[in-house]
Amino acid sequence: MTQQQNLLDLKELRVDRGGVTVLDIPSFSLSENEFVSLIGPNGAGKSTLLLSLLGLMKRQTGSVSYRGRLIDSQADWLDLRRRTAMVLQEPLLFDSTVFDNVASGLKLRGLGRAEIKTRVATYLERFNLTHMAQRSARKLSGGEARRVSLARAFAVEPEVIFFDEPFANLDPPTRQALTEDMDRIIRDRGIAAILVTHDQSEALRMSQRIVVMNSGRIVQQGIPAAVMNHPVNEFVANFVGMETVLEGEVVSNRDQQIVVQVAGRELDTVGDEQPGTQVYCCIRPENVTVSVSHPDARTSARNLYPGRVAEVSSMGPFLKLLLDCGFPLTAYVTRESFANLELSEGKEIHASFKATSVHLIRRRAA
Amino acid sequence: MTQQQNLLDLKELRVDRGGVTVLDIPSFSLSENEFVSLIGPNGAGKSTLLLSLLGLMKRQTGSVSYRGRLIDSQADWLDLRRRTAMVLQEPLLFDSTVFDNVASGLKLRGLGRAEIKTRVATYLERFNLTHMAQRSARKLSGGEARRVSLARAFAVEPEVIFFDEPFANLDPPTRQALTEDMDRIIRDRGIAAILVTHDQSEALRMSQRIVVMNSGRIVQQGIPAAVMNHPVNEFVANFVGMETVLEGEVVSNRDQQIVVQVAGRELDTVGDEQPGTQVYCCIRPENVTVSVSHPDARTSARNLYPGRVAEVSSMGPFLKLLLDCGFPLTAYVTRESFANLELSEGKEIHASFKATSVHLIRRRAA
Amino acid sequence: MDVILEGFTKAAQLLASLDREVLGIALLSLKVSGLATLFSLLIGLSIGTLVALTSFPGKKILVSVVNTGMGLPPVVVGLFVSIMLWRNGPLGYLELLYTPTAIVIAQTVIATPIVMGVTIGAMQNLPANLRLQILALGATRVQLVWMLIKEARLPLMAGVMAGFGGVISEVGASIMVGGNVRGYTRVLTTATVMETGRGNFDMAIALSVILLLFCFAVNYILTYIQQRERPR
Amino acid sequence: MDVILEGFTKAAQLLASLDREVLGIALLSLKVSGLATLFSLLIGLSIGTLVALTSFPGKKILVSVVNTGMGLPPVVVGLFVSIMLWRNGPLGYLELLYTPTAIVIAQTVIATPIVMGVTIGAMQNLPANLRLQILALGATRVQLVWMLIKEARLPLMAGVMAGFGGVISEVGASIMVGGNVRGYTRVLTTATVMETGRGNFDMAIALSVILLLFCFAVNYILTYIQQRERPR
Amino acid sequence: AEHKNLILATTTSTQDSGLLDVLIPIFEKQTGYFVKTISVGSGQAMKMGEKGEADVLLVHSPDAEKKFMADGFGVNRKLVMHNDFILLGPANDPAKIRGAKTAADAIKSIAKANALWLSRGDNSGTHAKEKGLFKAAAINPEGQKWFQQTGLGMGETLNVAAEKKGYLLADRGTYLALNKKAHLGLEIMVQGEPKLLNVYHVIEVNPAKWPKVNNAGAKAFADFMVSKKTQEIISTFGKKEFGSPLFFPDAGKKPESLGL
Ligand SMILES: Nc1ncnc2c1ncn2[C@@H]1O[C@H](COP(=O)(O)OP(=O)(O)OP(=O)(O)O)[C@@H](O)[C@H]1O
Ligand SMILES: Nc1ncnc2c1ncn2[C@@H]1O[C@H](COP(=O)(O)OP(=O)(O)OP(=O)(O)O)[C@@H](O)[C@H]1O
Ligand SMILES: [Mg+2]
Ligand SMILES: [Mg+2]
Repeated sequence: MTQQQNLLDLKELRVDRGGVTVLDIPSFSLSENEFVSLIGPNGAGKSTLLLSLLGLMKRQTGSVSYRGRLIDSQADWLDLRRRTAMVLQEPLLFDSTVFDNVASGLKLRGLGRAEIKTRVATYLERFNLTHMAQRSARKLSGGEARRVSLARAFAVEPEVIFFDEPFANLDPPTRQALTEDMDRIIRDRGIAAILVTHDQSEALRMSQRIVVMNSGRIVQQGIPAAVMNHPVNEFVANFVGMETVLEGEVVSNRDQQIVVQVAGRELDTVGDEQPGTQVYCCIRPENVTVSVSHPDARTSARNLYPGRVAEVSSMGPFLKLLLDCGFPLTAYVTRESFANLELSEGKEIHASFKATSVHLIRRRAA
Repeated sequence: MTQQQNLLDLKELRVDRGGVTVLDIPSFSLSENEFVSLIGPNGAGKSTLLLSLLGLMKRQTGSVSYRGRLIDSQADWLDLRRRTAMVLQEPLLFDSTVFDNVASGLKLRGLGRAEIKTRVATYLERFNLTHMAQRSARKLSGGEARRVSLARAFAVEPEVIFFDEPFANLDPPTRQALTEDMDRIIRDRGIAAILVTHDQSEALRMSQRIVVMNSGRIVQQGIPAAVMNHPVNEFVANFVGMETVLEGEVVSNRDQQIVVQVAGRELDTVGDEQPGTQVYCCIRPENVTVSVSHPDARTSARNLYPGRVAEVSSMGPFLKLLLDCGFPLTAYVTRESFANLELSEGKEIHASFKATSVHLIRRRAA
Repeated sequence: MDVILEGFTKAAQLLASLDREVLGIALLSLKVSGLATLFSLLIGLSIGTLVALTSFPGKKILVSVVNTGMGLPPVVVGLFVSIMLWRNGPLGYLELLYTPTAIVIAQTVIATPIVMGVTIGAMQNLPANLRLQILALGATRVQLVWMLIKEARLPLMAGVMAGFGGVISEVGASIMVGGNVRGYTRVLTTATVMETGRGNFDMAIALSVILLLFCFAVNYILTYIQQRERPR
Repeated sequence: MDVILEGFTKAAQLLASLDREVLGIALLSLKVSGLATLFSLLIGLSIGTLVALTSFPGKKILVSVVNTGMGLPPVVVGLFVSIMLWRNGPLGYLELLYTPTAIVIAQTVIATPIVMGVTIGAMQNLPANLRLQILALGATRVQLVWMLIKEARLPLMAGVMAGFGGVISEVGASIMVGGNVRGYTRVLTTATVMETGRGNFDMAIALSVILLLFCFAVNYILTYIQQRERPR
Repeated sequence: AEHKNLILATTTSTQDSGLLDVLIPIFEKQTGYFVKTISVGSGQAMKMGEKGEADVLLVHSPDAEKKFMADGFGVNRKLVMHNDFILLGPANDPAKIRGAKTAADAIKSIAKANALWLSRGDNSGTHAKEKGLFKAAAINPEGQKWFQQTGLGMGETLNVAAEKKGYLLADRGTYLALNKKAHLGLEIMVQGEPKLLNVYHVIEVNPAKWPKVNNAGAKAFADFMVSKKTQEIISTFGKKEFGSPLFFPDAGKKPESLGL
């Protein structure tokens, strides 16, 4: 990645608060069209980082460039903020109607009345808020307020969008519908985005890159597969959990029976993805069955790969096996099974998992 | 359940707001020691219900009794509020230090300085806030604020506790640790609780009863297994997802290899639970493998039950089988598998799933 | 007590008969105090918001000074402004003393710290991140101030009314810099004082009833406008 | 301009020499206005909070009336209170006219609407659910009011200062009900007016400088206490 | 206590001159009364007397006083002292009245020249006197452009006149006091005419009308004011500061003897 490709560049950021350095980030950048997820424990500095990117935090040092141009005046910041949108951690609605709230960013940009009206209508509709347009924003339920704050951000149709835990307080169906809808908008418009989230499946589902923060620093970043499968240290390993994430490409789709090519092998799964789609295949370790001989019985476990045990480690009440089947695969087995099957490092095995155990996540070419 | 057993009784509640009935609940009650989860879409009236139970909402009709005594004066409400604690949906901290915030409930109850000090210290410790005791509550990160609001509620050591989405904004490890810690406190002290949550696994994990709300009404309530396995209507079915939840009792635990007795059969799983513990066994349909003959190969799928297909229905890209193995079990299979295995309603099959696929949830006798 | 009753009767009479002189006095009061409030709003709201939002050394002292300014005795303001405007004073060449303009100046000086002090308090009480949210929405500085003012409109309304109430009811400065010249700089309060001095208590009460009615009307209109903007 | 300079010099002299009479006048001002502010606080904060928290028909009108009360001209208040306290008035038997108590009463009447109006505004601007959270924590009505006041302390402080500033600097009511009796009811403002009438502008300025110093000191102490309670 | 408090309603001029600051402590010491001096306009002072809200009056508005007595509100009106009014004007004297024989003549010239006249218009003793002078000059100034009413006290009206360069009637004491500090730029145009005398009377409020009135105290104060010692103090008051006394004691004299 050369400098020119970057949409947003942050350099040498340091933020001190109450005598403590709460953020220390030598460099961070966001590319055109990129979707980045920011994860990390409470107090890691995620919100502070987002705010810093729009110059909303007093900082000790640090510079931001947008499309290669250094932001160095109030006017530049204003320009940047007008091309972007941010959903803060609390909804922070204005004390007026839902309509006015969604319109606020547009009004600030001096749009005409008629245009504001149609735009707001569009986004109210999209966030299922039309019926409460004239309600006071102070009288909404938690989830409704959240939706208004999202609609307010999208209504300005930004080039980049920053979300700070936008889906907290949303019920699962709404959350599902909204993430899909937003994902579509973001892809369609070619919006770049940074999402702060505590939900890893959300991070995986939506992002091309995951950034893990801790104590004000970036401890690891990379494509989801890299972060999930190869945590750089104990902290990240414990924090991200241990799903296997495989990169692949859909090669066929017959009646939603999908075949994905992963490292030269084929994986059976189900889904809507069309051939040619780049995807992640996620497989939970507890769903991988290990057999020492080729299982003869016809089972519904459609994926069966010969391989060998690469590594064994203890994981609470059971054991964690790192399998090498041409691609890495993690499996949990009980100690009893481990003994019965006479497993050990280097042992040849067959790993199987059901097609329905594979979660597909679309990904864009990085 | 006779009237006397109920800790809290709500009758004929109706709440109107802005000319709309937002809550209409003929009756609702909470028993001694009971943990109830309240789930439902945004705007269902969950927060309003919680607030109504403490007389914090203007209502059209409705009465509350505590331990069989009707609350009918300001003094009664005050007394009730002093025996209970509530964590509202927003943290709503006071503009002073973290210490003062956690102490606030105790100060309101007129406790002595020394006692306040030790109690607050205990709960700061418990919620991992000790190091920020003297920080201004206005300067906390989202998750930190959330923890302070929880500590503030627990510090009063209530008889009943109401939580409104208390874990939003918490990172997964903290969330995990806190739920476990809180669960312990609640069990140890015999506290009754109502939890509003959008996280079903949380609801399952913690509660003895699940109440599903929609549009201001209670649409279903019952033990988690009943709600999860037998949704009363389309709405609940779509809302709760479809995990199989089985009631059982741990009969042995050897080195964390657990055997649970479910409807006369034995299930192998892993965990810490001691024999005699009442548990739920949760099995995701995608983790159940269906075979038409007895699988001969030695696999790590330790649970194998003969049974038959009771019902087949379509479920997006795959098919949903309701199996009867002496206990109900749901499985997803691809259409291809379904054809290959020549499955049909009534067909004899073997259902298998791994010991690590069974999630155990402790439950108290109802 | 009879005096009070007489006063009300008189007020009703004056209002009913649309007494030209009283009407002129009342309108002048409204105009002068309205203008002064407007100027104090422009100064007080903008500077107050700025002070509330920025942090700088000496802020605490500045806030104390502003709050102290709320206690500026009108007489003192009148005295200072007089001295400035005296023919031989630094601004004497403007020939403003004993004109309505002079009253507006003095009243602006009185009302500004009130509006500013209340503004600072109200702004500091808004959620800290609200400012960031507004900026993130792409607000310019001016728009930021405007939106924050809208958010804090309830306490600010009270502040504006305190300012307006303070100046329309004050008498010390109006007398000193205005001179209570009949038909020119006589406002409701100076007329009230004069009538009191003449021993015409009923007339004094009548004038103050009219003053209060004015205040109430202004207030009610402001409240109404504000409530209309805001959904129930 | 010289006059102003002379005034400051005189003020310094008076303060330095601890002039007994001036000291007495200043202390009386402080005592009277302090008491009046205290009473207005008790009334204004509690009733204001109550009005802000409850909803009832006519609330909008009541709020307008309170806000109008901010524009109560001190002269008018003085007149009304005088009429009440007149020997032959309804409260004449109390024999309070021309006593410091009478000034306290009149000033309380002046300051109460200011404190109440600002309180209503500040309370209505707090997050709506904060009240519920406090009640849920087991607060009695009184504790609720107290906690809300603590939360809204920044705008309330400004309101209190506006009230205190309003009464310590007002002159119309103090003269009418106090009578400016030397050594008994003469306060800083009435003394200032008197000295102005006597043409002793330097003395008048000196007195007002002292008045402002007082205001500033009171204010600074309040700000300091408030800031100390509150962590940075 | 009921009988120890004495309410004295008086005009601002006596208070502002500082005379009462000298006399009252002496009276209080002598009699043990606590005097509450309420200095207001003559109109208000008289009104307070009418309503029984004052015990004793010290005022200078002879015509109004006569009516007050005639209506039975007061008893024992006693002449105390006088000073005088002067007709002031700007140094350039646009109406050319300097040296006019009588105030009435001067007023005629002012009216003819349409030169600005400032009137207190506050029903004070000074205002009453001014009205008398206009009447004598047979001029009705009401509504005239050159005639402006301030409705203010003497000091303030002097200030206004100085700024606006107008003519006005003022009492000598206030003029001297103000001119010393502020250099008003106003000069004495007409003075010394008997008509311009400013006469102060002390009046006890009629206890028959208002039983709550402290008549004993009022009597004592009236007696004190006309006592020899007090009259002596009056005759010397202000000599040191202004070079001439501000008031001339008249106790026991007949009003006619002053040429009224
Ligand atoms: N004035 C201050 N003094 C000390 N620490 C501060 C101050 N202000 C903020 N902090 C700390 O800065 C850290 C970073 O806060 P930030 O809000 O960025 O965290 P976050 O990663 O968004 O956490 P969360 O997931 O809880 O929202 C927090 O630990 C916070 O307590
Ligand atoms: N003044 C009002 N006018 C109309 N509807 C109102 C008013 N106040 C509240 N409501 C509605 O009452 C419903 C119940 O709100 P409540 O906060 O109890 O929902 P909830 O179940 O807690 O939702 P969430 O999961 O989003 O927190 C919401 O739809 C809300 O919009
Ligand atoms: Mg955060
Ligand atoms: Mg809610």
